[in-house]
Amino acid sequence: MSATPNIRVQPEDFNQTIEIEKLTKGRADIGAVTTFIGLCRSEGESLNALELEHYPGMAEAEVTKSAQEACERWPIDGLTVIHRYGVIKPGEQIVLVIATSRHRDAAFDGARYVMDFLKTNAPFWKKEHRIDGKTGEWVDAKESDVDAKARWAKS
Amino acid sequence: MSATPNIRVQPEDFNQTIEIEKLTKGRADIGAVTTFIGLCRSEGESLNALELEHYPGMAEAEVTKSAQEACERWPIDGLTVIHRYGVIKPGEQIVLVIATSRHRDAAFDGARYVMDFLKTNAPFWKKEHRIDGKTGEWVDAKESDVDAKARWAKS
Amino acid sequence: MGEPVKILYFSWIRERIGMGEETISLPDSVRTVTDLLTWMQKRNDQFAHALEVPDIIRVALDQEHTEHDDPIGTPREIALFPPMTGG
Amino acid sequence: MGEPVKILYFSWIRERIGMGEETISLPDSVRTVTDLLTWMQKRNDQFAHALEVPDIIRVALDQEHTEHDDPIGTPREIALFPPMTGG
Repeated sequence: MSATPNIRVQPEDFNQTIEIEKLTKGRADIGAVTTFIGLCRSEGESLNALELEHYPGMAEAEVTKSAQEACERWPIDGLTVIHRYGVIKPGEQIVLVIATSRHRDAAFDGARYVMDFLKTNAPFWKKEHRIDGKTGEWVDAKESDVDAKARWAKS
Repeated sequence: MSATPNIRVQPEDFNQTIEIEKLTKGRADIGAVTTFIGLCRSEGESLNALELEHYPGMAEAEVTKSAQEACERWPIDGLTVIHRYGVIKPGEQIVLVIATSRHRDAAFDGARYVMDFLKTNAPFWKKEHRIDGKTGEWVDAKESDVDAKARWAKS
Repeated sequence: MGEPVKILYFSWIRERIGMGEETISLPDSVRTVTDLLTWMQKRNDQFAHALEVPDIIRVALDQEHTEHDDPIGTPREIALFPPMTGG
Repeated sequence: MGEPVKILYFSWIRERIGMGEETISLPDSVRTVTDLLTWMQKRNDQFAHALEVPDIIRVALDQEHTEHDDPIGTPREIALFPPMTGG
């Protein structure tokens, strides 16, 4: 394995600049940093907030598993994943993935792999709180996320 | 076209947090932000700096072309590309690509497409300045970068 | 009946059942994940409603994902939840 | 001879030729990019050295990439440079 991933599941917001610095500061062997940030979207202005529920323990374990798989599959020098839970407003950050490597292919592949597996394997669920005060719906899982995971099947 | 790309070719460093904010602030329809940062790597401690030469005018035009192609190909809401020139030390930033979208696939594909085409099509050249004071070599182009571009060929 | 095991419910399964956690003993007839879901459905109307489409229910045994034909074994913790929507 | 045209050289081509820019008229015999490189090579030893492997030399006409069998046309600006290494 090329790196030990840093995994955090927390209610607090995060700062991608600080997290990138932790992976790159004081070393000059990293040529590529790919960062993914998932934000809470409003759905046609009707969303007041998302409430993210998670399965403590298993959420960390599943994110760690996909991060370790990425580190085994590509020459990744550093990998950080932070996923929030609790109430998150439109425009706020939900998830952060940073992958660093000597070369850009590993950094891109690693970050995207973690996002694709996190979406379908990590036990988080989103519930909508609507502006009109109505009890919102639980967000449906997307077939496209299952398809996205399938693209990493080794032939 | 889904967005008008912001392209800058400049000697100054950049701040990815500020650039991300420009694309996301005040709007809650963006669900995904993919950022790529290319850093100057030391090569076994022998590199003092990279000197980046560029073809003014054509450098901006080629980066703009690949960014516009990405915006035509995927539903991208915002795309920023900043490429530095001049003397850059190991650990310092060379290039920034940010792609925002409602969904993560477009953000990942858009950022990676721009990087792949920028590598082989944008007129920049790197020269090594070595720590031992020797006039460095010009960095060789990589066959793998040509291969990387080929993966975007439409079938 | 086996040893008591902690069962966790999440998301709309938790809401429909009306609790997030319980500790129960499973009958010996529950040998697979499918057996578990079939047995659970019959416990009361809330469970029947929560598990009315068993194909989409995900079951974790000791925090590991399972397929429905997997054996239950002797886990310390079982979790039932709908498809995940994180990220 | 055609109209004077600005020629730009970059990276190690510029270094080997010893200048970054000149304005010259091209002979009428230069009809394609390959013709241009062949003619340039013969100008002096510096050009011969800079363009000794013509296959890898990239030529831009008015800031647009070309293939070697493309016609030269009547550009205002021609640039010669090695494969790019940005990013």
